[in-house]
Formats: sequence, C-alpha cells, structure tokens
Amino acid sequence: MSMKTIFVFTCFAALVLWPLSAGSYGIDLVTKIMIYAILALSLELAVGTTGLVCFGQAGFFGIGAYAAVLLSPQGEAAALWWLLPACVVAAGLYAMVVGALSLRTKGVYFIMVTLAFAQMAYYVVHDTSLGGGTDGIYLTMKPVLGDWLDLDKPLVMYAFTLLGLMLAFAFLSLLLRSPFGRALAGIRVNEQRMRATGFSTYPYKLAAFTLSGAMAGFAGFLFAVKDGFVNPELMSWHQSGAVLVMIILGGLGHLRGALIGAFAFALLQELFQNEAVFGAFAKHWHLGLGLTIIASVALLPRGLVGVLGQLRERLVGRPMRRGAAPIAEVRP
Amino acid sequence: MDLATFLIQCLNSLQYGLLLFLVASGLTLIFGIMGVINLAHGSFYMIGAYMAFALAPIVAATFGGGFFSTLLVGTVLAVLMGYLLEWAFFSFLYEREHLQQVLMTYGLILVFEELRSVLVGNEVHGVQVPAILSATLPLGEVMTYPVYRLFVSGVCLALAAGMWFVFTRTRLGMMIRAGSTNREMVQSLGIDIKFLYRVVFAAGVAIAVLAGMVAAPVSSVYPGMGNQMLIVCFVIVVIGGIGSIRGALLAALLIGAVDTFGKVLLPSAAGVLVYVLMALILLWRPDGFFKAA
Amino acid sequence: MSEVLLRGHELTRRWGGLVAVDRVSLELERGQVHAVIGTNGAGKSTLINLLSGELPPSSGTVELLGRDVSAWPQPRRARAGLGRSYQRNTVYPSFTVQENCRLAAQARHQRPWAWWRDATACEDTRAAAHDAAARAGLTDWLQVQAGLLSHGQKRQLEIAMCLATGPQVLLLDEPLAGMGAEETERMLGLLAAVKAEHAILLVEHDMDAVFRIADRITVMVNGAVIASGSPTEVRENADVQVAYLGEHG
Amino acid sequence: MMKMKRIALAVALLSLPLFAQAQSKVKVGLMLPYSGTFAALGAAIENGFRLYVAEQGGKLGGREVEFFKVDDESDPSKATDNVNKLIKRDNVDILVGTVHSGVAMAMARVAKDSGAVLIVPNAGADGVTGAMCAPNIFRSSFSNWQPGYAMGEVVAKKGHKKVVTITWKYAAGDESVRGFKEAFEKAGGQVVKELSLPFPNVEFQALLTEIAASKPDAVYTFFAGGGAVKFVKDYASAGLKKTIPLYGAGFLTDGTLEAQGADAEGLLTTLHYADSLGTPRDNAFRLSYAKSYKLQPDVYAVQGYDAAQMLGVGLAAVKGDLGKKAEFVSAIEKAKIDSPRGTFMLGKSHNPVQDIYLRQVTGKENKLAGIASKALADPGRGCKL
Repeated sequence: MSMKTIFVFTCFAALVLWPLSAGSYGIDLVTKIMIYAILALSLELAVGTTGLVCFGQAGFFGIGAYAAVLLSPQGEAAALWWLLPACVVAAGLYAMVVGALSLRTKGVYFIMVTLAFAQMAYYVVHDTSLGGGTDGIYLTMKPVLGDWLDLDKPLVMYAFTLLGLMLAFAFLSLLLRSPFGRALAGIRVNEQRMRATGFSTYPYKLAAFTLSGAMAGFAGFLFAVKDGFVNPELMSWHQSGAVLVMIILGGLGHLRGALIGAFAFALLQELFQNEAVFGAFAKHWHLGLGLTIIASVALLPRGLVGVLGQLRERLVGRPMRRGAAPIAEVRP
Repeated sequence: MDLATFLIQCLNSLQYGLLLFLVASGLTLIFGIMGVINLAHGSFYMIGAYMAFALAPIVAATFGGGFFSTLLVGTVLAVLMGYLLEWAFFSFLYEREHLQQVLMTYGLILVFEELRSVLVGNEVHGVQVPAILSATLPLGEVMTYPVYRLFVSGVCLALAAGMWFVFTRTRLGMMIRAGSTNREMVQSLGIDIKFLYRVVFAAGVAIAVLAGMVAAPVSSVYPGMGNQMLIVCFVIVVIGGIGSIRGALLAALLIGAVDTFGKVLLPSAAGVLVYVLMALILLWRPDGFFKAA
Repeated sequence: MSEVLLRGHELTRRWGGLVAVDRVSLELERGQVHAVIGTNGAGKSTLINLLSGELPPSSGTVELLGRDVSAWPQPRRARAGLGRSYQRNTVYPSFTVQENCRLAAQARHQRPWAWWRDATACEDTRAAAHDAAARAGLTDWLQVQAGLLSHGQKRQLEIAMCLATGPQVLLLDEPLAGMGAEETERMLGLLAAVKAEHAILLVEHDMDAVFRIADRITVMVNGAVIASGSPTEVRENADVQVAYLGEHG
Repeated sequence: MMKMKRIALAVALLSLPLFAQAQSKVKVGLMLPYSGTFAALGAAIENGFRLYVAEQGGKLGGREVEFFKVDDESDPSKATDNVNKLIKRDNVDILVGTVHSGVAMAMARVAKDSGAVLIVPNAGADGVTGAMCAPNIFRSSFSNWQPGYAMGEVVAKKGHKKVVTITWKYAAGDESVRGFKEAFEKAGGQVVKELSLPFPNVEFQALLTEIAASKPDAVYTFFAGGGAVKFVKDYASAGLKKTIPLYGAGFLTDGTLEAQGADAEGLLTTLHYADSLGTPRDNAFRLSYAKSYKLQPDVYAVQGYDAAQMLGVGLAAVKGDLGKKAEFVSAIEKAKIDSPRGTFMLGKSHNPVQDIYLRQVTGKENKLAGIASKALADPGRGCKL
C-alpha cells in the first residue's frame, strides 16, 4: 500500500470515528465540510483532472439544492430513491448544456462563460418568485427512504453524507485509473496531441464536465437536505470562487487535494473566527484567512498535498518521484 | 420612450460605459500582458474610493489642496503600492500555474477588505464634488445633468487616448506589446521583463485606484463596493478580448448600453442580461471582439 | 506494385492574403519514405497540418486508403490510420514511457464507458504499447517517467506513440531536430526498420539524413512545390539548386 | 480545624444546586454581521443590546448574561451552520439576530425546529412574523410592510395621485413597496410604475431618466446603506429633488446622512424611530449610549436595546428559569416595552405594534415631523398563532 492509500484510508477512518468523540456541533460542522468536499471533488474532476477551469460550479450546486426543494411535494416527504437521482440529473443536464456551449471557448474565456451561466441561474432564482426570491425557500419535509432512513437526525445525515463522500471519492479514483480518466489526463496536458492520436476530445470533455456538474448537484442535494433551506447565495460567484480556492489550496491534480483543501479552508475559517483563540481580533477573521492563503501560495507551490514531499526534499534532498503536471495553460 | 428620453438614456449609457472602461482598462492591462487573473482588481477600485475619502483631509492639511491634489497624491501612492505589491506577491508567481495567482489575489481581496474595515471602519461615506465641478446643466423639462459626470467621462476619454498613445507611439508601449506576445523574445532583446511587469502592474493598479477616486463623489464610499465592480470588469475584459484596450472600450460601452436600456425596457431580466450577452458574444467569437494586441 | 496510402490533391491554405500552402499534391506509398524539404516558412508544417486534419484546407482534398477524408476531423483520420508526430516534444512528462504509449494505443480501443476498469489492465492496449516501445527501442525505459528522458529518447518516444496507434501512414515533423550524431543514427535506423509496413512523410532540415533515407523528395518554396522526384533527380534539379541547396552551399 | 473544614465543605455541597441555579449565566448568542456591508449595523445592535444589559447591572432576570458572537457575514448560505454554531457549540439559551432578511429566514427555520428563543433585532422580512411565525420567535424592530404602509397613507394625504416606486429587486424592497402600494391605493392613489434594478446595482441614472420622463406627482423608494447614499445624491444631482418630491422608508436616511450631505436635506421618510423624539425616555437612552460608546445611537441601536428589554421582561417573569417557556413567552407578549422609540407591545405575530413616525431630514438629523401612523400593526399574513 502506498502512502497515498494509507493517507486516504486514515482520513476516512477518522471520519467514521469522529461522531464518537464530537459533540452535536462537531457533527454538523463536519457534515457541512464533507458536503463541500464532495463539491470540491466534483470541481477537481473538471479543473484538476481535465484542465477545464470552471468558475460556475456553484451554479450546479445550487441547481441540485433547489431541485431538492422544488421537486419535493408540498406537505409530504419525498422518496429519496427518486428525489436524489432527479437532483443529480437536473444539475447534470444543466452542466451538459453549459458544457456543450462553453467548450467552444478556451482558457480564460471558458472560465468566464461558465461564470456567466452560473450567474444566469443565480439571477433566475434571485429575481423571480420561482424559488422564493432573495429570501430563499424552505425544504419543509426531508426526503425519506422507507421508514428506516431519517435524514432529520444529525447522525444519520452525517453517515449518509460520509457514505456519499466515500462513494464519490471511490468513483473518481476508479474513474481516473480507467481508460476514460487516462484520456482526460492526456487532454489536460496536451489536447492537440490527443486529437492527433485519435481521441475526439470534445465528447470526453463534455462527459467530464457533465459528470462534474452532476456530482456538484449531488452535493447541492445534500446541502438542501441538511439545512432544509436554500437561498440564491448558494449560486453566487463567491461560492464558485471559494470551491476553486479549496482545490487550489489543497493541491490541483490530486483527489486528496480536494479533500484536504475543503477541510483546511473550512477549519481555517473556524479557527480565525474563534474568540477563544483570537479574542476581539476574531471579528477581523478575514484578515487571518487572507494572510494564511497568501502564505500558502508563497510557501506551498504544490498546495497542501505537496507539504510532505516538500519536507522530504528539504530534509533528504530527494526530488519527488512524481511532480504534479502543470495545469492547462490559462493564458490566452 | 420619446426621442428626448432616448437620447438622454444614450448619454447615460455612454457615461456609465466610460466609467466601466476606466476600471476595466487596468484589469485588461494586467490580465493581457502579465496573464495574471487579478481578482483583487475590485479591491484597488475600492481602495481608490476610500483614498478619495480618507486622504482628502490629510492632503488638505499638508498641501492645502483640494480634490485634484488628492487625485494626484492618491495616484502616486497607487503607483508605489502597485510596484510594491508586484514585488512582494507576484514576482515569484510567473513560473507557476496561473491558478496559483488566482489563489493569491483571492487572499489579497480578504486582506484588503478587512484592512479597510480596521482602518476606516464600516460606515458609508460621501465624498464632496469639487466646487468648480458642482454645477449642473439643464436637460429636458425636469432633469438636470451634473457637470461632474461629464468630467468623469472626460477623464475616461483622456485615459483611453493616453493609453492608446502609450501603446502605439512609445518605446514602452512597444516593449509592453512585445512582452505580451512573447516573453522570451523580449528578454532576448535585452529588456528587463521583471521591471516591465512591475511597471505594468503598477500602472494597472494606478488606473483602478484613479477610477475609484474619480468615481467616489458620484458613487459614494461603502464596504463591498469593489466586489460589485470586479465581475462586471471581467465581463468587459473578456468580451473585448483579453489585453485589448479598444476591445475593452467597445465592450464597456456595450455593457453600459445593455445595463441602461435593460433596466428600462426589460426590468425583470436586467440582472441576467449582461451575462446572457457575454455568453452569446463568446459563443459567437470565442476570443472576444479583438484578440490581444 | 506500389500502394498509395495517402494522397493530397491540390491542397491550398491561405491566411488572409498569404498563401502558406499553394496547390500541393503528393502521394505517399507503402514502404517509402517521402521527404518534404524547404526553407523555414516554406509551408511544410502547414502541409502536415492539412494532411492530418489539424487545419482545414482552403481548397483541395485528402484521400486516405482510397477514401476521401477531406471532411473528417483529425481524430477520425487518426483512428483510420493516420499518425503524426510534432516538432516540439509533446510526450506527457508526468507519465511513464509505458503510460505514454498505452495512452496512444488506447486511441484504437477507447472504451470510455468502462469507468470501473483499470486502464493498465487492458491487455490489447498494453501489448500494442509494449510492441511500439520495443520497435522504437525503448523497452528498457518502459517504467521511466517521460519527463526524465534525454531529448533523443523523447523523440523516439514520439515515434513510439505514433506507432502505438497502429497507423498506416506516419507524418513526422522534424524527428531529428536537435539531435546529436549518435541519436540521429539511432533514429534513422528506427525509421528504416518501420518503413516497410508504413508510408512515411518526413519533414526534415538535416539534408544528409534526408538524402540517405528518402525514397522520394518534394521541395517546397513559399508554399508551392518546385520539384519532386527521387533523391538523384532532386539533387540535379537546377531550380532546387538555386532555390534551396545553393544557399546551403 | 478539621471540623471547620468539614462544615464548610458540607455547606458548600448543600448550597451547590442553589448557587448553580442563581449563578449560572444566561447565554445569549449574537448572530450579527461583523464583516461586510452591514458590519456597522451589527455593531450598533450589539452596542444597544449590551447597553441595556449593563444598565441592569449585567443581569437579566437575576442571571448574569454571557455573550457568544458569530459573524453571519450576511450570507444566507452559511446561515444554518452559523446558527448551529451558537445552538450546538455554545449551547446558548437565546438567539439574537440579524440584519439580513435571508439570514433571518434561515435563523427562523432553525428556531422553529429547535424551539430556541429567537429575537430579531432588525431584519424586516415579513415572513419572520408571517408564515414563519412561532411562539418562540420575536421581533424588536419592524416588518418591511410597516414603514411602507405608513408612507402610503402620508403620501396620499399630501394629495399626490400618481406615484412611481423604485427599489432593488429583492425581498425587502418588494415588501416595502407592497406595503406602500396597499395603503396608497386604498386611499385612492395610483402607483403608475414600479421600477426596480438588480441588487446591489447602484447605477440609477437610467431609472432616474425614466422617472423624469413619466413625471409622477411623487416617488416612493426603498434603499439602504451605500445604495441609499448614492440614490439620494443622484436624485438630487439629476435635479429631480426640486421637481418631484421623494419619499422613502426610513433606511433611506438612517446612518447615511453624513455621506448624503445637503442632498438629503428636507427628505421625508417613515420609520419607527427618529433622531429627536424629545421624550425623557429617549433622551436618557441617547445620553447613556453616547456616554458608553462615544457615538450617537441610531435606530439599530434602539432595536438592539429593545431586544435586550424583551429578553429582560421574559427572564424576569420566570425568574431566570428558561425551562418555563410558556410563561416566558406570555410575559413578553403581554409586556409593554418601554422603548426609546415610545412604548410598544407585540402584536399577535410577535411583531411590534408601534407608531411609525414621519421624519424630515434637517441638518444631519432625522427630525420628527409627526406621526405617520399610530399603533400600526403588521397584518402578519400567513401567521397561524
């Protein structure tokens, strides 16, 4: 077993054991972080794996969340077995449309077109009464699966989210090793070469983008079920930006990076907001967070994933066996 | 809408478009030439507006000057700030992935916004229109048009002309254009690309700060004002074609018009129009109006 | 008899007012190395781009294995048996040699839907990859990361990746660029070894090498063909001597 | 010696539960914006709240008050987690918050589900004391409907017939305009055009031109913060202030007068508070606030102050024992809150039934110009209390 595998298994083991030691707030907090980790994983598939820098991931996230609320029947609980797939499909369909159109563009233009489509979704729920407008809308009854799955209980929600995260991670791990995943990796580094080799890259990219959107929709569904409340801000560009920050912070090109990034980003916020640690300065927590991010860019070129490797290089002077390949050029 | 109203709306859209251009031109400069996706650009605009507010009393006390002295002092400070920021935060990032720069500028947004809160506070402030520009011109039956808005448009036009001149007529402009197309070539020509980048960054920051200062009397000064500007600036830069000054001008005027007429004619879709427009334009021309010079 | 695998007919490509490739026709036969030479900017790389489908021609047609493929996008032509290499090194630096070749071989059997399968467990692509690496002389380097190879080895890997796709036609863009004498020899040996089963288009600056290995040579100047024939014919062509060889002394 | 110690120990042990009861602090969770656009409002609310607690000697209902703070960032997508931080991590007894309506809606949801007492010290979303109303949810401020409705009556009384409304396209603006329209059209006026622009866009010029073109008798508007400043200045510099009277919900000129300068002079707005009520109660409050914080209080400070009063009433009624929820709730429902704005009681849906003042901007103050609507109660639509 490689270090990588051991690390991942340790992480998931820790997550499984966490509720034993955590209070109810700790469980809520980690549930939230795991939802964001799924969202980050979804973005990692587009950005880190395929080189499609999407600045509109929150759009798919929000569509998954809104679908969970809007598709639920009034006054009774929806059945999980159809609601969950419906949300995932809704987000995936939107991603497919967005991808089909925006994949015509490259680099920064792609970034901005994806942003544009997310903003469109944002304004649709923000400016119309479709989803309760700016005040948001409640999910009054959480979806159920028979009698035995009650997502209203925090611990059940935790377990369900953890399962979702594990499945997402396992799915992506397998996917990246599969012929499909290898082709995506090739496309990220040099798309032209892939075409010359005989890969029609457009369907590959579209499939990856759609999958990514669908997975973001899954995260959105979980979010709606956990909070029971959705709001247009779920789709705002700040959200898209925050997820992007998570995966860059964690380290692009690694699934672990998305996990680590999501946890690090959320926990750093918790830390700097903590009055017990920072006293009155906790009010200015943005400052601490900002400075930490800047420091991490300056000191950790490969993201948090690369920390161990960097340490080893510092100590032993041995280069990493495998450097992260550079991401597709963003420059025009 | 009768003709007179239509013409006034055209004037409004032109004036708004020019202001947008003023802010966006600094972004397209940094973006196009250095390839840095500068999310903190809106923060520079915000810093400019707060400078107009916070520097004014200090400048008045030291130099006894008014609004224009403040502009001058602020611009000088902005150039210095841009120069130092490039040195401290960006100079080591060019060899890295571009997304690292995104992360860096995201961190800077947080820091600037919070420093603003610590230093100046969270209140909304107004900035006085300088006395000599405070007159208004009659426009139609009930409306008047403030001279200061014309002044803002004038500044934008002057800046556009100035940038055009620097780009096409000076050695610096030549180096900048060469640097944006081929870094290695410029270096082999014996031009110090590090210095060049630092100058470009400082110029971009100074333009954003200047825009903030000039806009402050009409926009007022409040927390979060930079982030509002940021996205629309990116839209303009991308529609215009990254790094293209004339593209940014055209795109800014277009966005100004869409925003102005959208609010009047299609109020229910006013928010989304700009993005629909951007998506359509980029699907039609995937590289924006003009490819970089 | 000779078998024409790829035929370019009256290919033209204009960039605005500039004609980069001007009504070029050529035929590639199995078992032959067909070299295209010309000064920088003569349109050689553009010609390869037209043939491989990377660029659409302004006019003219391309025929691959007897079928008109002019309207086919590049990936489809590649799958139909048209392989190409690039001037710049385009190997995937973070992949090993084996992975590079395997990825290329995968183009023939893409199986994108089989998300649960490990790409490396695919027997046929693995075999094709190993075979290609062996033919390019890289068997010993299979597990080495491509980014760590020497320049010459990277060029070999380029060829190996081309071969791994199982092509009939090879379009090689300056495979000898930047190579030392020993590396050049190895590459020429490699080309001689594979030419029997393929039709090869070779764009190259190294004249000695071209005249040693080419069966046919086409000379381009300013986008147009000024001479075409056997090495001897081309060497003795007066126009060529003026336009090209003369300059090189 | 030993004996003494033993006795002391016994006394200590015996008195432990008693002491615990009397000494354990009541935990108040303040969920307010401490960063971003509304940060100044959050600070004022907290100041007001703390001022009342300090005036009571740091105790409400005989129990000391301990504060827990969370920055809600005015971001509804983080709201549920932030409330849970207070409820589950800090185990607060009382929730106080917030400014942003969307965040308040999320808080109301959690409060409704968990049964925690929530006092909303600003957010005017009609739904909080409408469809979302609950026995444990109170508001010390207003509903968006209230100032709008009051202004509708005022504008109609002034004899204006045709009015144009303008606001941001978001819930607070819509609700305020709806309140205005309801009263104004009931009194025979007509809203000829409802203009809106996307939140938080502040480019008003196009819509001002539109107003000038349709030449209404008056304009009603709802803006707050930076947008309010810019709107008032733009309105004046477009020359409209001289020709078409501008009326607004009070936030148009609250906390923004310094920035608006002369352009705000003379504007009429409606709100449940004004700068110079001149009542002894208000004077005392303003003096005390100014002394404590070296700042002049505003409506947000009053709302924070009254939130603390409401909590104080409830706690006093149950002698600090929050276990008696029903008594706690009914005490607040029956109480007359002695607010600096004037005494008020809560309506059926737990929204203040209060006088809405008509204020006129004079100098840098919102001077009282009369009472726009006496003891105005929010209809509490959708509330089933």
